[in-house]
Amino acid sequence: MKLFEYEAKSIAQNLGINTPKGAIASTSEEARDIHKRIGGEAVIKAQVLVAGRGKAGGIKFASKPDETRDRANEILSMTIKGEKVKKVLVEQKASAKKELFASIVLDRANRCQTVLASDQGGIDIEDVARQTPEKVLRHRLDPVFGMRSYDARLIALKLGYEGIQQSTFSDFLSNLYRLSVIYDAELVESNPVIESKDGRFVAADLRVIVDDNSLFRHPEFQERSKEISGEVTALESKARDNGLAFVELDGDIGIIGNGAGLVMATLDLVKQYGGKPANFCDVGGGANAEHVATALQLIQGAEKVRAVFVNILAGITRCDEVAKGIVDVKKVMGLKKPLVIRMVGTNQEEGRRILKSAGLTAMDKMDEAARLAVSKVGA
Amino acid sequence: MKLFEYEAKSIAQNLGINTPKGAIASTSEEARDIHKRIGGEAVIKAQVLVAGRGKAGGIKFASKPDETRDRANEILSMTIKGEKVKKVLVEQKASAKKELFASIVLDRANRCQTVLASDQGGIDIEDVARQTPEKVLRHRLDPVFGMRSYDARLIALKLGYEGIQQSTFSDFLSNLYRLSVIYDAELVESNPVIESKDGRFVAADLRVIVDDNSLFRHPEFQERSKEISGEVTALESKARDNGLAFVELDGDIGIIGNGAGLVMATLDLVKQYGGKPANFCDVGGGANAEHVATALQLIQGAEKVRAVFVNILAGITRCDEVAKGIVDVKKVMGLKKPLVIRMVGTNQEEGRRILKSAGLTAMDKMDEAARLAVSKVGA
Amino acid sequence: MGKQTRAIVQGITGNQGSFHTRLMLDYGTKIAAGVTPGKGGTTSVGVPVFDTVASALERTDANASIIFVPAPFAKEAGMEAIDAGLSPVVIITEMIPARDSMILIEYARTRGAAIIGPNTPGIITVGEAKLGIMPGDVFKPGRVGLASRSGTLTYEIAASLTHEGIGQSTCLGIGGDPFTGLNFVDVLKLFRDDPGTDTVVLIGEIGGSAEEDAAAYIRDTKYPKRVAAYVAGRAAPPGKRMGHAGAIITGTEGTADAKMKSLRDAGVLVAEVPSELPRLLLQQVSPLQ
Amino acid sequence: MGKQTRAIVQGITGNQGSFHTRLMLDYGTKIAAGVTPGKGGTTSVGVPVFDTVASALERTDANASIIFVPAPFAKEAGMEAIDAGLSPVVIITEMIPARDSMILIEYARTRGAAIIGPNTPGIITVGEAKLGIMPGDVFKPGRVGLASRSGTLTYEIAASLTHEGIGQSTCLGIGGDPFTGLNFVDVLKLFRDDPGTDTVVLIGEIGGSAEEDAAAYIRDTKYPKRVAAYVAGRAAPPGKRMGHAGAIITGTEGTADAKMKSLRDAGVLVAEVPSELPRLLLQQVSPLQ
Repeated sequence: MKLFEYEAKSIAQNLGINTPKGAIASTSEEARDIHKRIGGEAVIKAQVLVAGRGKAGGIKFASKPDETRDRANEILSMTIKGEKVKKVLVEQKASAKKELFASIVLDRANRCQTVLASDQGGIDIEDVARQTPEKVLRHRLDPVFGMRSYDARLIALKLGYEGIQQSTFSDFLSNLYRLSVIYDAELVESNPVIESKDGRFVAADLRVIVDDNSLFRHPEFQERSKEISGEVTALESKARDNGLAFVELDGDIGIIGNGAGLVMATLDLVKQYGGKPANFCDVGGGANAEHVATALQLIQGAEKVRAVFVNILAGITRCDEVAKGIVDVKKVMGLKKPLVIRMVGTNQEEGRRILKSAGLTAMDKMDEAARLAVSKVGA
Repeated sequence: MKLFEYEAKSIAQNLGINTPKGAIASTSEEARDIHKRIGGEAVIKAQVLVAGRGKAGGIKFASKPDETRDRANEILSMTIKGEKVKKVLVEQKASAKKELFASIVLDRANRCQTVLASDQGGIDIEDVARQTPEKVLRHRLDPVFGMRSYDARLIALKLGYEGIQQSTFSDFLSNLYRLSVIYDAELVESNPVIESKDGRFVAADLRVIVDDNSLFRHPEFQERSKEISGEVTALESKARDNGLAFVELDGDIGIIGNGAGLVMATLDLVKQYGGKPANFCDVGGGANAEHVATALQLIQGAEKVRAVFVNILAGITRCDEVAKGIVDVKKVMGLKKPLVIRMVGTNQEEGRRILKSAGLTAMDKMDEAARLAVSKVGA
Repeated sequence: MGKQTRAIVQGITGNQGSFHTRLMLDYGTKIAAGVTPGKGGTTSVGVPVFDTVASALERTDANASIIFVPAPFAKEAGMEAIDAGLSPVVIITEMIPARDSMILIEYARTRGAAIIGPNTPGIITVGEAKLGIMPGDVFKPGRVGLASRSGTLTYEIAASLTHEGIGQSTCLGIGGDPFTGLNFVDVLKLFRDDPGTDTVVLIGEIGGSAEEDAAAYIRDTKYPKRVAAYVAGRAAPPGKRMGHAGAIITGTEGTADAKMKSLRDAGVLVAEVPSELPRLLLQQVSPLQ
Repeated sequence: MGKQTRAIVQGITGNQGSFHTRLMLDYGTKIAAGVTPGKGGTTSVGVPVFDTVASALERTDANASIIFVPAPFAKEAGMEAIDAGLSPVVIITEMIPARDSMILIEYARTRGAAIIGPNTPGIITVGEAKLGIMPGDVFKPGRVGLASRSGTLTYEIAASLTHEGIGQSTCLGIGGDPFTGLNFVDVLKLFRDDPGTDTVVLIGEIGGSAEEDAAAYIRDTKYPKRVAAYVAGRAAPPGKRMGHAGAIITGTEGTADAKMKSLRDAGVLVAEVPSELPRLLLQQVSPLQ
């Protein structure tokens, strides 16, 4: 679950991490008042969960409160990559002696957390990593003992810090690490970290992604994860509420399958044969009729969908349940889009009998079924 | 640092550990009011840090509030093993289905924490351990990962608990363990743990000893450790405030030395030659003149001391500093008791010169010096 | 893993636990005991149930574990199995917090235990025993070792191999999570030393670098057995989790195309679609290198 | 430990650290570098100072560490030395919380590093090198290995041996705390395999069971070298800490008398007073067993 910048910063402040002076505003008037209160030059930042708000014009500067009101007004009327801007963060623009980059990520290959840090902050760190990999320092953390003060200090040292600044920056890193532990963050990233002229380190921007699987031990986020849908489309949100693993795509062939790998392979096949998948939808292992029916209803209900391809390899899942789900939809609301079914495995005969009784048939091979589904949209 | 029972229970309650209904009283009237409030039969317990209050009459029962007042009055006028009773804990007497014993100790031999548990609670567990060692279950905890739920559950199982009671008791143990971690306790012991008729586990008594070396990270105890002197004698308290490792003993030969092992050996030698040490006093490594002077002043000032034996093997410590300290005391307040000095090692010549200038001499061998010191008290 | 395996089922009394214990027994797997806290003394699917792994091992003899307990308890269940000396420990449970898996995997590593999963369909020694939730009937004994990051896709591919007459030795899921106990490199090492395996099939997917690491290992060690692979997720957009916690392209890292290229460059036979795998194996009978 | 030892001094810029670094250098010890956070780039007693152990090792070559840092930072200092592959790690610092020592000792154990201490005077290979705070001049080269739970008492006894013409091979303090990295059994094992040591002297004290464990080890393994011992604290009352955190009789456990009896029963020559030790060794020239 991605946190909004202002949420991440609020958490960070409580852990003793410096952030720029500022506050969150839902209206342009609030934004103006905040600027009045904090003084100096202000930066107004769209609070969205999608990446790339800067390029999209979601970050603006203003030297006077009235100007801040106008800029906030502009940003609050924006939609960035499909996400409506509802709030802006108004902050004092920090004067930087230096801009750095610091993040703590899950390091899959090494099965630990790894710190990435660079003194080339404020710009796209992936570009830096690609063009000048030696500018991005990587430091692995012990999976059990985490970041010790000497880990943090060594990173600070390699970024060129000595004496008191070495301690100050390593304390800053240690606090980012504590944040990652306390909030089960799969990513904590500050870009830029600003070294101010008086030697403080300030998280001018802060991204935090909380591990979805840890939400059971973070009751403070459970409600929030349902409320805020900026990260997902309306259809995704609805599907996920119904227990489906669902990702909306921009094609026209709706896909339903069981098992993440199988569904991914189904998308690949459809694409291979020239089709465009409208979604990824995994009904999961052991899905029952109701599950399948919900998925089918949702997908055939989407306007852009012009055909639906159901691909089931039944193991724990049973073909008869899948068939029942499909037939239920047919009976209750009718099949609104051309439907191709591939269904093999557990209780295959019973499943096919149920389909047949409703005038439907299932195919054996996913390749052939995929080809047929693509042909339904005339590709 | 030993906690008083009521302090330990207050901490425990915050961690979700059941303790009997009750409160702390400094006067007999308060004790009566508490009994009124909690109802039932009451137990009135002297709050002292010394062991053995039960046998000394520091625990009494009462069925009516007025009776509680009288019993509290009696206990509040007691001195148990030299410790004045200042407070009593008034608690509802719990009705027990069963009494158990549970403790978490530092296991020096195995370099970990170990749980000791028994279903023979409420009595002297050392007696149980001696007479029926099989009745005391020992379960080692991983030094890094501590008590996992399966550790606690296995202990509960071995104590004969099944189903829901197994979970309830293992939760109780887990909370005791959490207490030991949060408060750096070298001992957490509940004896008895009462299993009530409705199946709850209640810490009817609770002893907690906090690791003195951890006090720097427990600011809540730092003041307390200075305030409460119940555990130490007035002389000990004074000596420790002056940075001396000091233990008062019941003999008449005051001992000053450098290094815990050397001082212990000095006591042993004095005893070997028929003398009785009045104290253990380690001025520590690198002690300066002032340190030595303080120790000598304190010890010769104690009424029971009839001779003082200073035993210094100078390594980091310097003989000249030691000599200066002794000579200072002689000059300022005079030497009030016969003094035997053994002093060898770093700057030995300079030290002896300083002593000689004040009419004092030092011996070479600790055996001979010990024998001489013993002869000074006519033993 | 095989006839000598005697497993403990942790979480045996749950729906999944009891259902799959029955199927594992049906397949011929030896199940020594089940463990469910608080249910000691009962039986489930005819298997005696204990409160803890340690107490189970006082009464029975086991050397492996399969875990079905809910995600919040999975880390400790894994530690419990490792403390008892069981290996492999197969963790079927999905949605375990990444931090828990990370710590558990380190715990296993430092204690010399093998973890398969989490979020795995398990492992099957075809025709002998299975510790997992895969349907036994899609497999047939043979000489292809198969390792996968996904469940159903594994069955799909195993079924297609079986259909073409290509049998399997051992098939296992390494797990769909970001952190897994065994990765492809570990599995390649195991298959290298397995006299029953001639060919290794890897079924990868987007996210992470398990496939790239496998490719580097194959290239650097001049891997002595034939390797074929399929990587799912060419149609997946970046930044989106495709069902598995681990199936996500972050930035420009972890794309299917990059993985396929790495594998091809290492001499691996890479299928464009799942159904191409058996064809590749039938065309290329002898080891590549 | 010896001529091949090249040590890092952690906490070199403190009073104790710089003072004893000078004395160690004077004794002939090779000190590769010092480490004090924030003081990198300076020198102390002529030794180059670095901010971290890792950065010190990029520029110098060392294989051991001695730690003088304050108690609150000692656990991490120890881990830092261990992570850098240094062993032994001698921890002079006293008053470290028991929990910190417990975790650090486990950390060392699982990573194969040896910790001497905490709260130890250190270790000296007589005539060659010392990593510690003991006065070098009380020792003289010879064939007695000495291990102790205390500092000054060690010097006292070493001096009395030296005075009687009995030289020492290696002398070390295992530390006065409840948890120590090496215990007497570990030290007995090291001395058993040391061709330069004929006789082992153990200097114990009240508290814990290190002496009883040593006695059991000597008895059970029919220890091949002569062992003598002194145990301090016969005059100590129960329940009181005698200076050292570890020197406390709890209940009826850890008394000097019980320890002396255990050792005697195992065939160890036990002295009643420190000065008896050299006499015992002079009387009993040949190994006991």
